Amino acid sequence: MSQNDFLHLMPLLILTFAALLIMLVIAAWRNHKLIYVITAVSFVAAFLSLFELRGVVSYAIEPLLVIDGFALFYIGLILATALLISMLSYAYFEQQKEQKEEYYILLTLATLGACVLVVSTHFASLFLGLEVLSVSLYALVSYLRVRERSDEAGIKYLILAAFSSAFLLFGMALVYFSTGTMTFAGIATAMATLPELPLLLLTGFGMMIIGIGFKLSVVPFHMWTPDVYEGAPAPVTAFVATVSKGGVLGLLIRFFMEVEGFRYPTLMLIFTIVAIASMFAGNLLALMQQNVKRILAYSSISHLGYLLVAFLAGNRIGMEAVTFYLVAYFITTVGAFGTVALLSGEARDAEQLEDYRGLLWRRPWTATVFTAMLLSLAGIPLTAGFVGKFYVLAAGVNTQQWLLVVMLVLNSVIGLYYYIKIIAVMYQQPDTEREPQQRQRPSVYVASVGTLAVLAILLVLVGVYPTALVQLIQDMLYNMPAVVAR
Amino acid sequence: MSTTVSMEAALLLAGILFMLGLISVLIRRNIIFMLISVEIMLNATGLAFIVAGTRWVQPDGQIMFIFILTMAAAEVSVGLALILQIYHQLKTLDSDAANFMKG
Amino acid sequence: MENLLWLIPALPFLGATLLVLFGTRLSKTLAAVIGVGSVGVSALITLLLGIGFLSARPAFYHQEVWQWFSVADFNPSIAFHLDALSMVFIFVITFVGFLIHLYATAYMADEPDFSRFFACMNLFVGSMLVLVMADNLLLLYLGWEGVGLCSYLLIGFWYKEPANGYAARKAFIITRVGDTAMAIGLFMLFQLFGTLNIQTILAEAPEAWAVGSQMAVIVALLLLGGAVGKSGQLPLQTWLPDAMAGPTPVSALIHAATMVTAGVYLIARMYVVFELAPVAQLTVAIVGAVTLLLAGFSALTQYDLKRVLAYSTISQIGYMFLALGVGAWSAGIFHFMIHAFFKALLFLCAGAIILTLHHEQDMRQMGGLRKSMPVVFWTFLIGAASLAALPLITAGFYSKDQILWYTLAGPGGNVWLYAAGLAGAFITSIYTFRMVFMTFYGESKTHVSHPPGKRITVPLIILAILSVVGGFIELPHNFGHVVLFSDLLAPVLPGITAGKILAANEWLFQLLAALFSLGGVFVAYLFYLKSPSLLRSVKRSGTAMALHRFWHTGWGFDALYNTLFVQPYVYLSNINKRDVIDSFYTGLARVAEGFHVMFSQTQNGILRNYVMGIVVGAIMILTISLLL
Amino acid sequence: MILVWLIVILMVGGLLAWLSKKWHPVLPRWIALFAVLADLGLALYLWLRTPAATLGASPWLVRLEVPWIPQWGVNFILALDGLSLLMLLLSFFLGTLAVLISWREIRTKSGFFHFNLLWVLAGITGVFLTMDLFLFYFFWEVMLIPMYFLIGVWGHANRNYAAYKFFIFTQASGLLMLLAILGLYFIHGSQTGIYTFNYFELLDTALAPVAARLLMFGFLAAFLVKLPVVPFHSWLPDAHSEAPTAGSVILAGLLLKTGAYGLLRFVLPLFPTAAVEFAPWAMLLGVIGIIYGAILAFSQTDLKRLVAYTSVSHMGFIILGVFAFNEWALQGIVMQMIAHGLSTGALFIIAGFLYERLHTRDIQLMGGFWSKAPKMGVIALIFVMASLGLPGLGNFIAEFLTLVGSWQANNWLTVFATIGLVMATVYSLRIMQKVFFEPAPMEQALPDLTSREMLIATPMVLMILWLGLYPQPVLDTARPSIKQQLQAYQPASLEEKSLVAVPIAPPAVQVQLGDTVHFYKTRGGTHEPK
Repeated sequence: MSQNDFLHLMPLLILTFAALLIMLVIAAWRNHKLIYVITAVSFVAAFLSLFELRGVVSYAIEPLLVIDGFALFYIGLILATALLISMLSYAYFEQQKEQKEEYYILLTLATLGACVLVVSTHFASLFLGLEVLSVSLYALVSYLRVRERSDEAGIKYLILAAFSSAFLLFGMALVYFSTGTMTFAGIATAMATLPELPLLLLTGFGMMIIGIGFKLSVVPFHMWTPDVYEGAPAPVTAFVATVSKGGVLGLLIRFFMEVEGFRYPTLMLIFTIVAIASMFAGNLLALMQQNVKRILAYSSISHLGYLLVAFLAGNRIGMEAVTFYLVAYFITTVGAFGTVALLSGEARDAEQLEDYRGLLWRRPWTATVFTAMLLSLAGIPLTAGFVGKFYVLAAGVNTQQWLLVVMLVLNSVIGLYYYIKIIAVMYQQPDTEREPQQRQRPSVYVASVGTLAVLAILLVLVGVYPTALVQLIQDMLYNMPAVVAR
Repeated sequence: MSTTVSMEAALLLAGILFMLGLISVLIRRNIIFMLISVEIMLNATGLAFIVAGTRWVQPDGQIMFIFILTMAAAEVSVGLALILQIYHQLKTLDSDAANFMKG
Repeated sequence: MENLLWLIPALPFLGATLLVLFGTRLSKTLAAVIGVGSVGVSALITLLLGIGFLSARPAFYHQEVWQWFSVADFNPSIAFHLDALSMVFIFVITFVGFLIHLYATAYMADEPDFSRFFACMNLFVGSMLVLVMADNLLLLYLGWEGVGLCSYLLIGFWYKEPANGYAARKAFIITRVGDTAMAIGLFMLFQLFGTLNIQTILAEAPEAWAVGSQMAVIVALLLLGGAVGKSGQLPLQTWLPDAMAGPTPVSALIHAATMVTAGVYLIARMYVVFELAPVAQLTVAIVGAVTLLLAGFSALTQYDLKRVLAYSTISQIGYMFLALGVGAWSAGIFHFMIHAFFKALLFLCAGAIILTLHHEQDMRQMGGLRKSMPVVFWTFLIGAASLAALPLITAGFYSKDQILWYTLAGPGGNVWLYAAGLAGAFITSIYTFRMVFMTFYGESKTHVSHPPGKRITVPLIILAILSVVGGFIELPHNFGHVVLFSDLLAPVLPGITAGKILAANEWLFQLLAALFSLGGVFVAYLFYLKSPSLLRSVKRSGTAMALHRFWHTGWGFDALYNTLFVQPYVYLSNINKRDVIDSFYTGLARVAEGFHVMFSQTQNGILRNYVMGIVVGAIMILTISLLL
Repeated sequence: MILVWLIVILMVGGLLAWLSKKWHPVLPRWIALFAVLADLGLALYLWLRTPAATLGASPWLVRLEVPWIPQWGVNFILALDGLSLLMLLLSFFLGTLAVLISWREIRTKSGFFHFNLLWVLAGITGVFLTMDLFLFYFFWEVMLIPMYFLIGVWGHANRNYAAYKFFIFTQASGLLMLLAILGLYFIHGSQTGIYTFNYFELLDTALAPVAARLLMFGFLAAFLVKLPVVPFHSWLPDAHSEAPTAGSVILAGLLLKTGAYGLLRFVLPLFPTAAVEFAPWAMLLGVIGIIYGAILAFSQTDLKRLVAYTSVSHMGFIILGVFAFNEWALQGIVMQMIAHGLSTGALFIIAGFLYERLHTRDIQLMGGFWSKAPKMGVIALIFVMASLGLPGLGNFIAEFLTLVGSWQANNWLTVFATIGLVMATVYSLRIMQKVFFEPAPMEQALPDLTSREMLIATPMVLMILWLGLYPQPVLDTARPSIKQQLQAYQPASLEEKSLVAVPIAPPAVQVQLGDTVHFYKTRGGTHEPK
């Protein structure tokens, strides 16, 4: 490996070293704040190192990885999210009795895995990234061992994830078997030569879709989502909902772009069905749900459905839409779970709808931020969610996928109901008077409230003046050869 | 003397293994057995990779197999740890018992 | 001179505004001064204008106050047009109005809502004046609706009594039905002529339409719809008897003298349209004839003094319609004027009686008032004579005779209409004198409080004089042949000539008419004074009683409309109170919830089911990818 | 720039009002009042500065155009013509009243209340001003959220249900409009290569008949629900009756008008041919609305609900008129928007006064208030009469013009619409009868209007009288923009447009347009005697 390679892999390397460093430090001296600072710094450093790589068109590290604009953008997104989540986690775990420090190792590693996913161009790297992500997630989900729900969530996630990745692997094996290569480019060329896809190859793709679908928690591979979301600690839930999905989605896009999967009606059909099913199942499941974390889980299912609508557009505007929507979705989701984390206590997370009754009256600012997040999820103007949904619709209309578009509209109407339900609860007159707010230590306070403030500002900023973001995304995507091609 | 096995047959074997694992995941209630069955499935995929590798006369298949083994090991370790916890709390290994979260 | 035009309606409006704004704070005297004064002054101005008009004899006075609005060459303005026809009307309105206002100051003296009463009365006078002076139909419509509003407010003046409120609503709604027809007529007129200016329409209509052209007929009938609504003619007459719920001066002014004759004015005003549509004009005549008979019979059976008068009003307006229907335009208007005098007089007398008998209206409780209140008796008698058209001495005779004559001899006339009119005259005198005898003769049954004061008697006397001498300005040409009135109207409304053959022996028919009315008086005398036993014997027979009941309820129109329109509407409205359409949307919500329940079954938290879920998905995907 | 101020003042005012609650509970009210008054002043200034005569040439008084999201061809365009100006005047007038009504009524969270109030107004202002479809949709949605809060937080007993309903109905329809907007955007883009949401450029998009129809229905969905037209009305009675008085006033007075405005501004000029095809059905819907609303209004016992159904009935006239395609009807509609805004607003205000005093909206429990509260009685009488279309009051001009116009287009429907006037009489008089005339079942104290309340009521009375007796200034202001909207319906321009369409549009379009010229002549505004 040349020095140049190291330079281009800087973000990933930083994360790796950070993980090791944290381990060593813990061995020497347990201190939550210190560990947290190290993590945060390393995330920031990794993020900054991206700026060194600005303007890289496409730097391949044969055969496993490639660094291009697309990769940079997604890594940046993932790192930023991870950073915010780590800040939330700090505030969240301050009040837990559990050993806090190892958490950050796992967080860093999981982030690393997600980053690897979006740069990988080879099944091996894909597999490694995915597993690094998953295995550390198992531990993260069940991190609060004393909570039995946490363990239950962990075991469910573990079994199901392993099960699905078995499918993914078998699919890869089949693809490999029938094409004789495991690099995306190779597969693409192999497929280009074929008039139509052989059965084995199709089966292979089908099985891979299962593995990917599980990570994206789309119907019918969604069933783990609510339980894991509910069981995991709020920040981890945020992580599962954002980073892991983001990484996998990035991979999916790259892969499809490389092999031009959009040419194959079979795959398109599968994804269409999956998308519609996800929208409906997600929204309808959330409709009467009383548990906020589960509501958000279900809503995330439907949001992945929306994302697939844009994804299915399969052209540049589609990819832009997906990316943009992903950003909006990240901001919103992290914000929402951040609020949950902020309100959570030592015993249990604030997940019951009742915990939010009259919140506006008790904690106006928190309630306002949460409202903004929910409205963004519902796709109401002045929030990022609106622009995202608009973008997705535009992509859909542009390629005249009327069925999908209409379904999307229908679903976002259904979705309204449960988002408003939460808001309505928050705005009801409180039965209890303003509870005495326990004064948090400033560092914790900054970590949690600061994060939420940043998210809220971003939310509105993107919602009102999306120009900058759109510009950035377009620039980044132009650097991706596959996209420029079409 | 050596008898050559056709690639398809070998792949079929892998497939059958995979199915076995799959089915036993479905029918088992004991979490440990479920874990083991998943491992079987993973190994089946490993086999499939090796078959594919030998078909194209490449080392990649075996490499993947090694990766899978490592990953499986990691998974099992985490898994067993979790199972211990569950057992502490539920005093049983019945996976169906672990359904606090539903709806 | 012309420039004063706007003052005539403006003053009453001003009065109304003042009374509304400061009503609660004004003393009764002051309120009375404003209320009566405003009408009085506009009466003076009317007089001034009238003198000028009669001396100079211009075609008309016209004054545009301001342009109301102007949209795409539709530009009606607030402008007044005063010609002979409207002159007659504003005379009646302002002078009779003034007298009634004066009377009301005494009649309503001990009402708490004194100022509200006069506010409404002024508002009414104003709107009525606008109605008759409007130079375009839209402005006329404004006055038209305005008087409707005032009539509503005044009928329901004693609002504490729900019945009054319902009577008021009934009046407003039923007249509104007519107005709707009229409004549609206006739309058509506008579409055809591109304007609603009355004179323009009258000028252009003959070019636009051949005689009897379908359009003309439709328009004429629609206008007639409006007219019957306001004037309480068939089939929209049912509101007028109930309208007696209002204070008596209101009945006198609005429901006898002025508002109810607005229909007559409208038809006379638009006579060109009706002449172009003979069918419609005949309809007018028939409506008039039928109405005057039906109302007459009903009047026979009423006991409430005011209801008798109400029915008689309906029937007298029937005469006017009859006249208009046969093209005896000026005769119709003449009868309107005379009728305004004597009917106002009768109502005011009735009011005086009711007041002195502590709001007793039932004639069976009256009697023998001849001695206790002589002034009222004599004036009432004059009014009654005029209503019953006793020959030679009364104005009513001349006006009604003229109508009867033209219904037979006029171009549009025929025997049937004449017969109806004659029968009507007979009935009229019967119920009129039935009223007189029951009220003033026989032994008194109710204690009489203080006799009425000056402010009550003076108007009575003036009106009494008018309802005698009023007739002498228009005498048939076989004796006297005074044609002041028809001359006055000649420039506005076409004259009418009787068929030559009949003209020779006109006196014969006059004699006939006289005999009929006198006969009526005699019958009334027979039944109600000479030998009441006769009446009782008649009443014993079942058929008579049934007929009596039938007539008493105004030929059962109320019941009919109730079952035909009111009940269904209320029913319809009540069954759908919760709005069926809404249930559709709530249904959708239910469906969604159903799905929610269904789906949430799958999330049962058991690991193996989740695995199964994945497997199912796998099978689905693989089948798709293998089959397609 | 002044246009931006109109919006900014409200938004900033809202934020200030919200924050100022901390310092003093009365501050929000004053801030809100000043903000709205400032806007009212600006709007009046704009109105008086440009005498109607000068509006002749181009209807646009002020225009502002700033790029916003250039990548999508989204511009921040604000433009003001007579129509918008009138709507703005109405908005700020009613807005001022809304603040005044809430002076005593709203006690909890007054800061947040006024924030919402002002932001609703801001959204509405934006809707009336913007000429960029993206921005239009943006504001269209922006006005909903605060409205939702107004209902949901300060409403009556059943407020949550009402708020949900309102929100979901409007959102659903709005999204359909968004689809239509996008469709138009891409069609125009593919034709001209210019991808833009600019209204003025989208105006000359040549659409194939089918596309035109679909897109029009997309727009109609939003506007018909907002108006509302039966059968999409069922959100309205709940929302109106549950909202606090100020909320009801703004709902009835302004939000419904945005629907009418949308019809005038977008549906008419964008889809002439499709609109002409759809006209008879639309008018039918209007008539059904008039009659259905009237019938339901009659049986209601909840005063606010009753008034709400009367709005349904009155809005029927608007759609009836819009699809008559002639100046009388459109002028009538503009008048209707304003007059109805005032009269219904006033009725809601009176309902509010009664509720403040009696804590009930059930007219069964009211009665005989004429003697107790004569002032209130007179004012109520005036507005009841206005709502039944008594000449001399604004609504009469509106309804008469509308009907005159629609008569040119369709006789029979107009007849039925006119019958609606009788029904209007029936329900209107029922209000007077139940509330003010016949004696109450139980005796309750009812103080007459206070000076503050008179301050609210008097201007409305004056306005409605003014509109009824001398509406010319309003009509003059609206005329140029109405002519603008109608241009597509002058046969000439139809042909000319089709010529423009020749190179880019499929031949079907020209034929279609050609047909509709005759189609239009036979059924449209020409008024030779039939």
